[in-house]
Amino acid sequence: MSLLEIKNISKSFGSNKVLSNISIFLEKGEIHSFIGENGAGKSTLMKIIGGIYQADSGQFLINGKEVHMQNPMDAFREGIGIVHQELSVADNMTVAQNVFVNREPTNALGFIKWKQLNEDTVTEFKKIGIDIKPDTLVKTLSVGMQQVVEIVKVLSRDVKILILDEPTSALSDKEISNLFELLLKLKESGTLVIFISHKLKEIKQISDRVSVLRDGNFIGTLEKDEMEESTIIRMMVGREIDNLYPPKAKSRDGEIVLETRRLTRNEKYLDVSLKIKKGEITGMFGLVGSGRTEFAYSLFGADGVDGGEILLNGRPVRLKSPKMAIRYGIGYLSEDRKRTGLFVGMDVKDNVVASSLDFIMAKLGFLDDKKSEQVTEEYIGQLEIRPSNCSSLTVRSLSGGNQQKVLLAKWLAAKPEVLIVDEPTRGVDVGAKCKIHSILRALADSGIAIIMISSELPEILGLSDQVAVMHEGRLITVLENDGLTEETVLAHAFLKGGDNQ
Amino acid sequence: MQKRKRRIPVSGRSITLIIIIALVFGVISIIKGELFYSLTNISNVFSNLSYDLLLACGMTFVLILGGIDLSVGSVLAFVGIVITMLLNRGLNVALAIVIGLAVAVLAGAINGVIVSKFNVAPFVATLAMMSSLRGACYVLTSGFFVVGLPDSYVAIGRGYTLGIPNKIIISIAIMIFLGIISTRSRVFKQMFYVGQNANAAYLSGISSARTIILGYAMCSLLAGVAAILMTSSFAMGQASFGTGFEMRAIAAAVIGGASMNGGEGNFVGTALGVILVALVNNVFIMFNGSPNWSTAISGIMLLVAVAFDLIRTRKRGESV
Amino acid sequence: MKKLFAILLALVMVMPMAACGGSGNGNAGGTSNAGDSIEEELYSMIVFTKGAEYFNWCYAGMRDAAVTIGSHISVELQGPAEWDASLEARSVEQVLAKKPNGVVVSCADEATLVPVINKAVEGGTPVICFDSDSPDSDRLAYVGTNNFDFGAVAGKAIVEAIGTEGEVAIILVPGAVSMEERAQGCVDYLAEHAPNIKVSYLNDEGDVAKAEQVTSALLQSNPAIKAVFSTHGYGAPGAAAAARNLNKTDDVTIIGSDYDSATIELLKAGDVDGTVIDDPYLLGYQAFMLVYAAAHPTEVQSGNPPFGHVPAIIYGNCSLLTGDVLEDPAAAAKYENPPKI
Amino acid sequence: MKKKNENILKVFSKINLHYLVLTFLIIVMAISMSMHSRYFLTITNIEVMVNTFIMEAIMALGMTMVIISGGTDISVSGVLPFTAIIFAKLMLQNVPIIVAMLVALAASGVIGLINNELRRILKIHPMVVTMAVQLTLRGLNLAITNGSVISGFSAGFQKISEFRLFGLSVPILVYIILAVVFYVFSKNHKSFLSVYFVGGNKEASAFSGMNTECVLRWVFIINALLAGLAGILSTTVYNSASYSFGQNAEMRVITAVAIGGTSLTHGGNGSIAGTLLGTLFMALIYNSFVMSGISTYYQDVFTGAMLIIAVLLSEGTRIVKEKSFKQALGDS
Repeated sequence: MSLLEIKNISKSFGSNKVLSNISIFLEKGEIHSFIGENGAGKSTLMKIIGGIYQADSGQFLINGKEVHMQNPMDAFREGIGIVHQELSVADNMTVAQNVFVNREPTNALGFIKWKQLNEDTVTEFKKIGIDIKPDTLVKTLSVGMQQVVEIVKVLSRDVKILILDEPTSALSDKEISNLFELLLKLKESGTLVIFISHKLKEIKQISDRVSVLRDGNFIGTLEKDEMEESTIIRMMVGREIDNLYPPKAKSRDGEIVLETRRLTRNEKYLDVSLKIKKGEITGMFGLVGSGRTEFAYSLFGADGVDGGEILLNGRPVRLKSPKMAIRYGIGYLSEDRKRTGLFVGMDVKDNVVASSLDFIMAKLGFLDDKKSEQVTEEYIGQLEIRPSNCSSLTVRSLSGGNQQKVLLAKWLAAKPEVLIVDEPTRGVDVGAKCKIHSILRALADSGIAIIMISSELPEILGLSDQVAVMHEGRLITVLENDGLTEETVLAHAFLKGGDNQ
Repeated sequence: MQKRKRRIPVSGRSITLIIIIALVFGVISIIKGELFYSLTNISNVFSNLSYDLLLACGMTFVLILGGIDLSVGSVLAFVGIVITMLLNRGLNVALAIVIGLAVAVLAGAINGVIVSKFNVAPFVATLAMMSSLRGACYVLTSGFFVVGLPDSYVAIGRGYTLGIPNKIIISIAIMIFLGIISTRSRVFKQMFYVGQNANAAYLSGISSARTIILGYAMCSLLAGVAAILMTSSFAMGQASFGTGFEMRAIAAAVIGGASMNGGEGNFVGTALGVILVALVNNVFIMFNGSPNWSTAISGIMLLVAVAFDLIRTRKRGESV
Repeated sequence: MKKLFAILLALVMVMPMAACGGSGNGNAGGTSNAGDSIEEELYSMIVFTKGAEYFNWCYAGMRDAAVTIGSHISVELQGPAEWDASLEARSVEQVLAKKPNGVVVSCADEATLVPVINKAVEGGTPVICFDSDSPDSDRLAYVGTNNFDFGAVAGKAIVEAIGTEGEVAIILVPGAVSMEERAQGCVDYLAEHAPNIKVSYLNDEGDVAKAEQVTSALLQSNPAIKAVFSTHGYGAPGAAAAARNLNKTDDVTIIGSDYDSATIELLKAGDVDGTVIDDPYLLGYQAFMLVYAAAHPTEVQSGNPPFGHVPAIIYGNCSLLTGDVLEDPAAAAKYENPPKI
Repeated sequence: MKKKNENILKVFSKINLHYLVLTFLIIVMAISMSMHSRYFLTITNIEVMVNTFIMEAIMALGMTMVIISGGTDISVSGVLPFTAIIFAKLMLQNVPIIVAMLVALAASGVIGLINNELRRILKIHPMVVTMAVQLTLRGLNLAITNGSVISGFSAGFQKISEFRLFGLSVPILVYIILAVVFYVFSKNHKSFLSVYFVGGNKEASAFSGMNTECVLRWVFIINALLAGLAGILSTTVYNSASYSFGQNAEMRVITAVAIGGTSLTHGGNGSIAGTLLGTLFMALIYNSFVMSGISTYYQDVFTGAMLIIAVLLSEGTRIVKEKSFKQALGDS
């Protein structure tokens, strides 16, 4: 008898059906992955299991007996813990308060026992080999650490069923490997771990079985031995995708567009000297906190510079604001599309033209509506943004992949010479991922210099012509990508990086 | 049909309002007959609205930016007093007006700077401006009316052009101006971006600070214009002018479809909101409602109006 | 950064404190020859809706009366800007903490200030009510206008203007006792002398623009309205504007209250047909004299110490001020140059 | 790691800095006032000073809670007179005082509930909702009293206003108790912690199995209850109840809270301790102006300036942070 049995679960929001008759058996002590394109219904399914949404029909059986979960509290009682895709920590509170939110150790009168609270927190973190000050304010932690807090928060309840919805998207490889060790431990102790990720590699590495969803339907479950990337992808997208990555740049002798000389931002990065060539994609690999995003911010004028200089086409430039950077032909596709990328409440057209308003001006500060209309339609076509008539739909109503495309369109519309893309495919399904990769390559071929920041090594290797490795605020090395292997890059990242400490 | 949607800035809300207003008009005309047909009456209703209209439109700017401006009432009073005092000292009318408007813009800009640069809650920032300026009014006048204004100035508010009260002409002119802005202007567009997501706006090369300051300045500027209309048509400046107007303005704008969370709002809606509120008050008086209740009415009005949002928000809630 | 803030703050704090040097205390300006030996005395006037022109006149009267006594007397005007009885009670309390030699107060409502007035009198600080009374309190005396008579004057004016037929609108702020009494007085007079006249009420929240809105709304919806009586100063200008918009200036008789400069201008322009006035200046003057007397008891034998044979309740009379009176510059002078405060 | 520690220090220093400067200012003011007026430091004046701001002080406690939870409540200035009137009317019906109080309080609690439900159902910013409720209530108060003041209670009732314990009047005693309770709870109690959570990240709190709506409901109810309490106390103090009570009280209250360093921009930031200071500061300002005899016309100007400066101060460290956009994002 399986620990968790999902029986014909269906769910629809208003008119559109997100889940139809999902039925899966999940066993005690296994790590079971779910994979599927964005909008395939993974997260919805998890939210239903977690008691945040209620299914329209169908039932859950835990150890064979049916359970009804009206709210997260019920789910917790059933021993179900869920780590959400979007951060759900309160950053105005301390780590300890977050970990034990709503179940703080209190005395009879509901007054909190701070000492115990903090001690418990420390021990919880010890379990995954991290020591942390329990009274640290969460807002002062890196995104990665915040994610860890989130995970610890769930783990600290003794959960029978642990759901992780893309827990690794913000984590550094080190944190990921810690997490995986932990998951294996939990598995040993008989916990059912449900794991959701877009990274096939991770899934193969960690899971015993993987179930694939497509457009709200259950496609099938694969055992460990039958997990072939190609198979999984076929099941996900319903078609073959041969050759995940587009070909490299034809030539590597484009002239240098952007150059930094000993660029320094105190406490962020130090002495970064880098040459960016026309027509090339420069992959920038580094862990979260390695200073890569901060470096990008400086290049984009969103953050200051304390030392060194930036040369654009040979001429030194002072970039005081993104506005200025855009004028100079620099674009930055930010890593967090919801918070710093898109205007989710406004329609696609408005989002596409957001950073190129200056280009679509008629006269006297008036906008040329027709033109912005054209521009939008053009990119909707070029990037295959779905639905294709979306130019006046709110971005909120699009799927994650399409939102990311809109974000990309925003920057294409700005006609940059240099385009910095930060985690361009985070939380994007395979189909969209390929599309974005080929677009980036196409852009490069059209003569744009692209800097791609990513913590997905395969992506870096697959796409970029030269790889810049950053570690703890230093540019360790820049490698020409001729058949680079993950090992070499990692070696640089850690071994060399290690020396600098 | 997308085209139409873009060309005319009429939201679904506006249509609801038009219907309601039409109904009210109809009912009154049936019950009371002729009244609302006579031109003088209509024009008169509108000329009485001009102050509220201007303030509410100004407020719309700020609400779109995701802010709020409690200081409009005080700005109105203060500008009015500055202008009238200058005129009283025999200053040239045009010059006095220019100075007055400059003061208004300055006040707004200060609000904007405090909000954008120093990241202070708009409520607090403008609350401070509100009490400071109101205090300043009394400091300047110690409560006395400022009178003895030149006829040329008084004519602005009292006079007629082609048989239409100047107040209306000016308000309509401004409304047209705002209409154009709201369809085409880049800066206005940028206000929506900032109101929606300030960080994303910044990273899209929109200087949020400048936009916000501009928005608040616009808001105060319109309050300044209202001050001119008011002081000139009453031929006096007074420290208590515009008390409590800010709430009326916010109410009208919200009724018109502006959202307190920013990124939403349009002038057509706001104008309709103003008209609706005034209309209800008129009806109330028309049927000799007890004056004791008239305050309560506006409150209930606002509640009923925001209740319209229920449907819209429900819609939105689904597309998570 | 932080230092800067601290310094900034300190400055802002200290400046006005430094400026305190009795700037507000309308020190009774006279030459100081009288007051070297005599100790300073402070008398406070406390009002609601501080800043209303009417009370400025009262204060002017008090101040000038103080001058006649000598330069050792200083007076001050205190009170909330809001029409809030509880706030006024608070400012009375605060003033008492300064141990003034006497207090004159116009009460926002007759009940709320009773405790604090009684407390003051117990504590030996004489209290005189003016303009708006608090009869149940231990206040020593009251100087004011009978608001019913005040209203009656308006009623009389209206009947003279429109005869005994037609409808009348009365502008007031509900809850303002003095206004409601004035309205009542007017209604009573009409009921007696012109029973056919129908009366309706308007609430203008004490705001000119609002007054314009409500009046014009009424004038439109009800053409039978022949006259408008505003029970407070701001109503008349609003009503006048409304009439002007509707070109009804000549058909509608507008009677205002008090003689603030705006109303005076409208009187001269003929937009307002008359305004009922009492004499706030005199009220203030008498109130001060009474409170001073109370603070300096005399040997005069009377049934009414310490006021000698001055009655403890004085009603000033009220009259109708019309445009033609103002044509005489001598008469106009007083109204056209309000006292500076 | 080093960077983190610095940030933590920053945050702590921010809190301390704000309170320190505030205390410093209060002292500066007190000293300069006592030098200016010999009556300033008298027992009477201090009692008066407290009395004159006591109602706002009581409401400020609740308002702090509301603002921390990420909302605002404009309606208090309507609730105060509303409750006072109900209470007074009941007293005139010779209803036993306890019953009258409970009924009146219940009424105010209901208003709080209404506020919250409207906010929840209409999904409208609490400010607009409470603004509407305030207008409605003020109108209602006018209508049910016809604008006339309610008074003439039994002699026994008047005793309440004369009651003293250790020379402290009833409102002050009530306030002291409330202040202590709020302070302790805000520091150490689960319930208040959840208010901070909801203000900080509503969704997260919900995911953590917290019933956020329930929390908010109680926040609004408690706030309304305090306003109601203030109304009842006003009635006892002034022996009367009038629709005119509590005009613009919400502005004075919010000002006090904001000066106390509770942020209206970012829910979940602020503290009762700050509000206590802010309240004291405001009381001091109001008193100082009457004491010093400066025309109270300057008072509004001054309060406005102080408000801005205080808030700038509490946001001060943020301004520094603003320079680095990364952290600016963290704040928003």
